[in-house]
Amino acid sequence: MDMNYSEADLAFREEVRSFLKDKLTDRLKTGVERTPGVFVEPDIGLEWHQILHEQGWISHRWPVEFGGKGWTPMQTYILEKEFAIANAPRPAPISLGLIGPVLCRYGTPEQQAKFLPRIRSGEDFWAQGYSEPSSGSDLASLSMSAELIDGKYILNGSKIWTTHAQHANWIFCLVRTQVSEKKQAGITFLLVPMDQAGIEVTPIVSMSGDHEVNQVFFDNAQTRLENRVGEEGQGWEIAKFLLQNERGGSCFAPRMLVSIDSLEKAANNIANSDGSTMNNDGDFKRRLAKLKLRALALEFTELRIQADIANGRPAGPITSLTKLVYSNLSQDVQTLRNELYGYDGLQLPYDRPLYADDAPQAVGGAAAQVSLASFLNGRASTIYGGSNEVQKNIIAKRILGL
Amino acid sequence: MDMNYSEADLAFREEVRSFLKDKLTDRLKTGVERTPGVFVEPDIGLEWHQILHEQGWISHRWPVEFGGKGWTPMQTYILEKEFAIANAPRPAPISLGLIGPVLCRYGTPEQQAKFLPRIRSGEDFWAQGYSEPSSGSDLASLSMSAELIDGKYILNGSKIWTTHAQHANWIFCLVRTQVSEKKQAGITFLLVPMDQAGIEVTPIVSMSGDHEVNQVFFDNAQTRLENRVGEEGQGWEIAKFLLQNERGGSCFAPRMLVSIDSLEKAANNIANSDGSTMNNDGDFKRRLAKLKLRALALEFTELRIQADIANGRPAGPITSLTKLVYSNLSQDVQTLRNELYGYDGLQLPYDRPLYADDAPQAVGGAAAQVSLASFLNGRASTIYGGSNEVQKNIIAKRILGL
Amino acid sequence: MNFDLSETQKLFHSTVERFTRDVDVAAREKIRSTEHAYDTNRWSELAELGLLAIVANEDQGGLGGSLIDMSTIAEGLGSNNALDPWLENGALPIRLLSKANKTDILDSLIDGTKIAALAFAEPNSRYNLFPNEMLATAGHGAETVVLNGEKRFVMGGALADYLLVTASDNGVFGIYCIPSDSQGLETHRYQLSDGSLATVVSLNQTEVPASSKLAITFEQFKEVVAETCVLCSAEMLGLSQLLLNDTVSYVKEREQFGVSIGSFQSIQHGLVDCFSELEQMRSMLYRTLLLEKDTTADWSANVLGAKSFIADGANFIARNAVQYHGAMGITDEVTIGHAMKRILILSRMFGDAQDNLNNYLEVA
Amino acid sequence: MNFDLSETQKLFHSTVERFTRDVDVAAREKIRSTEHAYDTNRWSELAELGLLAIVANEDQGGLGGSLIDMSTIAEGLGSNNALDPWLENGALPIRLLSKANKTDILDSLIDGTKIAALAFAEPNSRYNLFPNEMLATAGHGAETVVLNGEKRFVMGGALADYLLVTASDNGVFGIYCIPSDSQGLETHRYQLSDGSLATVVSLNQTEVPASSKLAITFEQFKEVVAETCVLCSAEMLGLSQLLLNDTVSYVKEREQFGVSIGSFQSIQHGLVDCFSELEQMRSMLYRTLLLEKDTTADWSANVLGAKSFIADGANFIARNAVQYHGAMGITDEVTIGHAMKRILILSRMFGDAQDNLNNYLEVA
Repeated sequence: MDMNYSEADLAFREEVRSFLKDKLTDRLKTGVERTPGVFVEPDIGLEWHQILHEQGWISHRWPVEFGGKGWTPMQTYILEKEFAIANAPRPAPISLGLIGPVLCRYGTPEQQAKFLPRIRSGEDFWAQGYSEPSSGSDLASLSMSAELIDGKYILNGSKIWTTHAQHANWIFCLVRTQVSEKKQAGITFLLVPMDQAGIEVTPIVSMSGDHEVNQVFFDNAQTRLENRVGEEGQGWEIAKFLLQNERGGSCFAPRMLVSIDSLEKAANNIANSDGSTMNNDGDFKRRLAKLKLRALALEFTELRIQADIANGRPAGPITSLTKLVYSNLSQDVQTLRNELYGYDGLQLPYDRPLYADDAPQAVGGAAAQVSLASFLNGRASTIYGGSNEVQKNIIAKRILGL
Repeated sequence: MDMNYSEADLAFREEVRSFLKDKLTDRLKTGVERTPGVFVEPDIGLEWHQILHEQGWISHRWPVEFGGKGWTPMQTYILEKEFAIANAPRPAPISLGLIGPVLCRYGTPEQQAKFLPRIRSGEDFWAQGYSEPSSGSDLASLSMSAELIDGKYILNGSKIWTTHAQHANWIFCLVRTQVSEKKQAGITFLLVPMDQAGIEVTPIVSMSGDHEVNQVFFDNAQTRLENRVGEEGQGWEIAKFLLQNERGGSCFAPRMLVSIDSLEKAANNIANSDGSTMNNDGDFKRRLAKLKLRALALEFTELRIQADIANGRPAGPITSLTKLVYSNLSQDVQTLRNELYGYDGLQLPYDRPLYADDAPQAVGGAAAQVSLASFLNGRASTIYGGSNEVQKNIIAKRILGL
Repeated sequence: MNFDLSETQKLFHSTVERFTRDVDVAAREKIRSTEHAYDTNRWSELAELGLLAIVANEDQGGLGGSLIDMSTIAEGLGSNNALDPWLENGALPIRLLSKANKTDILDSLIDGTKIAALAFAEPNSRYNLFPNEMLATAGHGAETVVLNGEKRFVMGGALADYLLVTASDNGVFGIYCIPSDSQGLETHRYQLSDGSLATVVSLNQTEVPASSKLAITFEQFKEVVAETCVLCSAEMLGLSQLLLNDTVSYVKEREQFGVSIGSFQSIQHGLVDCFSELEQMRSMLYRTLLLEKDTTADWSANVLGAKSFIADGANFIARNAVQYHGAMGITDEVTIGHAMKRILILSRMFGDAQDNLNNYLEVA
Repeated sequence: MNFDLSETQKLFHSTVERFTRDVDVAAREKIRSTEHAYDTNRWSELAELGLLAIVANEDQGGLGGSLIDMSTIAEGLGSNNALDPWLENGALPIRLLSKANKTDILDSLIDGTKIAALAFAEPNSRYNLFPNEMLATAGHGAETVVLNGEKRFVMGGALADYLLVTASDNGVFGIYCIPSDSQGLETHRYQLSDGSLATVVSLNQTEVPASSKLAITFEQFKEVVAETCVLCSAEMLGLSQLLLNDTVSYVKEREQFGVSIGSFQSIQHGLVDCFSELEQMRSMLYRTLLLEKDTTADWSANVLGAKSFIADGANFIARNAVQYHGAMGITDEVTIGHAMKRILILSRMFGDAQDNLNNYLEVA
């Protein structure tokens, strides 16, 4: 059992740190800090995307032949941890974390040659089309149809909870090409250009006032046959790959720990009812310490998974555990943070972005101003990407054998 | 909405208080305080039983024609509350709370005339025979058989978790007289004398060291036809009546509140690590206050149910709620109490009774000595009388309509 | 022993029910997007229905309702997730002025022609009720007082004609009832989680008549605060009932994997936990309403303990209601989120669950 | 980065496994009912297997094992719910004597011919480690010391040949290694929750040689206590794994309503919560084992934080294991209760979860 950094690891960490010191501007950091949503706005996200692209790091987790860096799990974790500590924006996960790896694995050489460079450069911005109004956790019950006519698929139906679809120029869709006994069969994976008459994007505002997700309606929308990934009916297999990728090899803990530390610092400057400051409040301190212990344990759970991967033992359903632990923990951190801000934590401006010059003035500081919206958005973390209930079903079945 | 005591209520409370002042001896109180089990030992319980019998209160909840008092729900609650405050022993619930009401409702006049007076006088001590090794929550799957031959039922099989069967001279049993499609059918309710060759009682020691429950084996044991309650096949209906009675019209909160207050008092004399006493420990105080709020709420839930009954609205499945709330709360109180005693809370003598002259010397006082055994026995409260899981199923189905 | 509502209380409940039931999420959004985030015609209607008069004493032109009566109204508003600030801009200021017997202004509040807001929260005092930063000093004449300082979280501040400002005059507590257009008064509006507009109020050499100081002690103020906390508890109870009802209905209808999600045992048991909390909250509210006022301080501490308990339960139910609604629960399109956001305000008004519990420790 | 056990550690693990696996509940009860509630032949065997030598340094006749090595042993003992007091009467006293380089007595402890117990807990100090009530004063000669005072919770006190007694000499900390048959020493035996026999020890003018005072500072003592807390954590992890394994097996086998109770979603999800705790506990233990010892005080505080976290998890798992075993879980006939009762001791040894958390606050 050891966890020593090698000389190479330490050198790599220096490289990451000096890169961040050079390139991560105050504007970008402020953009992150004052964004209550799950994802940063494209103006911040894409600027950082470009910088990472220039550095050659944007697609570091991809296979080397498609632009990946081939780093060890430890190096990947070091990068994620340093990025977390520096509060760097997270590049759009739909493009880099979902469709990119799918195309590397299942795409034709033509699809790979066409799309992967445009993802890396930021020229294409992708939305995800899997959930439908009546298929949430039960993804396989999806009903959006695609019919192949004259070398084109004609799409009808709708997708919901599509992140940043209002900014996207491409969307990947799980569609039904065949109605069959087994609902997982007959699902196909298509890439669809957004800029066409048959597609309409309707915003869904969250209770935080954020517009991050949408419903996307397809009314005889089209896409060419060449934009099909895999074969007809192979969609479910690809979807499973994609969703495991969404959960796999996580690196949640470093951001959690940074967030907890920031909470501790904030408490130094927040008055308590007795005239002291909140960092002297025994109950607050104990709650914070318990959250920190949970985050420290999660960090080692993630490192154990990375070590397993490095030793050739695939992660498997244990990634459901990190998702579960992380999502509960993050909600508890957001709760404590919001409670810390007291009355100021009850403000909820609906204007966006909050880092704009004409944004509403914060009451009690910028961190207080985003706190409630972050808390509200954070309620989604136990729902999206497989709800807590679904994760528990997976663990019960696949790990405990129940 | 009002909760004022009437003049009659206040007079009744005085009567109860003066009775307790006169009759509840130190020996009885010590017996209660130093008993970690769920039930008091018969030497304590029966002594108190006699006193209540002489007072005419022993069967106060029964119908008036069988020796009940016909008190209002408020009076009943007053009595239970005063008894709780005084730390009086609880008379054996199997005899008075289970078989007594069953006989009042379903017994023949002969059975009533024979058994009810002997329950009231304490001459008969009853054990309950419903659970079997393979039928816990799923009571209807019971398999102990009874065959009617020449005016006698011949019994074969076993019953488990029979409280104080080692002290009982009668046991009531749910038995299978017919194997039928619907497992609830074919169950019959029999009264069986314990003093016969075909019955063997085997103790089951709990992890606290207490011998409260047993397994009872029936090997061609007998009982006369006249000891059948109701008809053949009516057993399930009677069992449901009996189990509802076990849960109905509860009065858990007063004892809970007394227990919480005693915890608060004990904390005054227990040192904290910093040289102060535990009643100055902020965290302890907050935990205690939260428990107290839960108990105060439970008291009003119980009073609301009593008021509904008084207004002619039967309690129904809401009694599952008080059982659920009480059992969780009582475990949390026992946990806090045991933690309060620190190292002294880790002693676990197996000798009984602890109020005997030759019982082991307590380390850190009598309350510390019983604390862990009480905690361990208390783990059963979320299991017996319908586990938490079963109570939740009942509420989900019958109240929420799920 | 009887926990049923009286006929009058049932009447108030159904009045509130009729008044609030038609404001669905869309109507709510429309009202919230107006200049003051509220339709003052609703306020007039609320006054006409007697829901404001009930708060004041009969000799002050009110209806002299009991705390149980008012609690019935608050619960009714909660159970329809009403957006009307009856609690913070009706009951609370009227109760204060009634206690101080400030009849000149009280009249206009009872008939709904004027609206008042309480400015009590200060930037560096967290939940401490005693004013430390808003200072009152002698004015130019003997008959005036000068106020200086800042208040935050003035609920309904954007609507208010009058502000009731707590201030310290050399350590002596006072509440000053001043017009919201007083000279030297500046406000910054901001949106609260329920969509209402609160204000930050800065007073800079604001000179007001000495008579604007209410005849009310700090102890009396704390008593009104405690009464308001009972109403917060009642409204949270109503909101929690709404959340549970909506969620139970939703899980019965919502199908996944070919069955209603309400058939899953984990969801059933989770909702039973919510139901259990709800019934315990209701019992706690009833207990509080029937609590004898031995001493005001003890009574207040008990009330705050009850609010702490009810706030924890309400937040628990709200978070589960969101969870069981799945992604829909996160949107602004269903009632769930709005109810949760109102609970956040109520549970933190005059102290959060933790702070209220600390107050309760004095009598626990 | 590698979290796998070394070959040596695997060897220790399987040694422990072989040593403990045959002691089932019946065998356990038999041993616990003997005079000392323990079979000292097992202790000799334990010594022969090198499980005691591993604790001491090589230059002291030990094997100089690392904390990871010892943790492997503790976890192995836990995962078989061993009744052997290796932790409290092996690792802890040997570690103390090793740190003090008390080789004369150390030899007899390493080879298992003598057993020692630590007497640290005092009636009025709760979890405070500094002795306040056991006082050391000068004896008749310059070469002796007189001890007066009472200790409780002397784990394995009934077995011990030597007692290591913490005492205060005018506020100066000391540990005195004295024979358990010293003059003026009285003991009262009592049963702990794991069935072992602890003692209350009273010293009344007990005169011992000044040389019986160990060469160890309070800081060094606290360091050994922290190391022991790591071992408590490891044993709790093993016990929790055992509890989860047994419970998962049980719910698969136990049938009710015609199906295995493991098919009920509420039980599945409850066991997933247990599994989740267990994996987080394991991660926390690994983190602790790999933690750099920047300063001893910070390291100790981190260790106590980890123990607090692991203790909470272990108690959580134990209580659920009992619940899912139903009435069987309450009896003394299955492993579940025994494991729970051992966890109660371990989780409270040198402070309960709350007390350990308070220690952690200094570095959190």
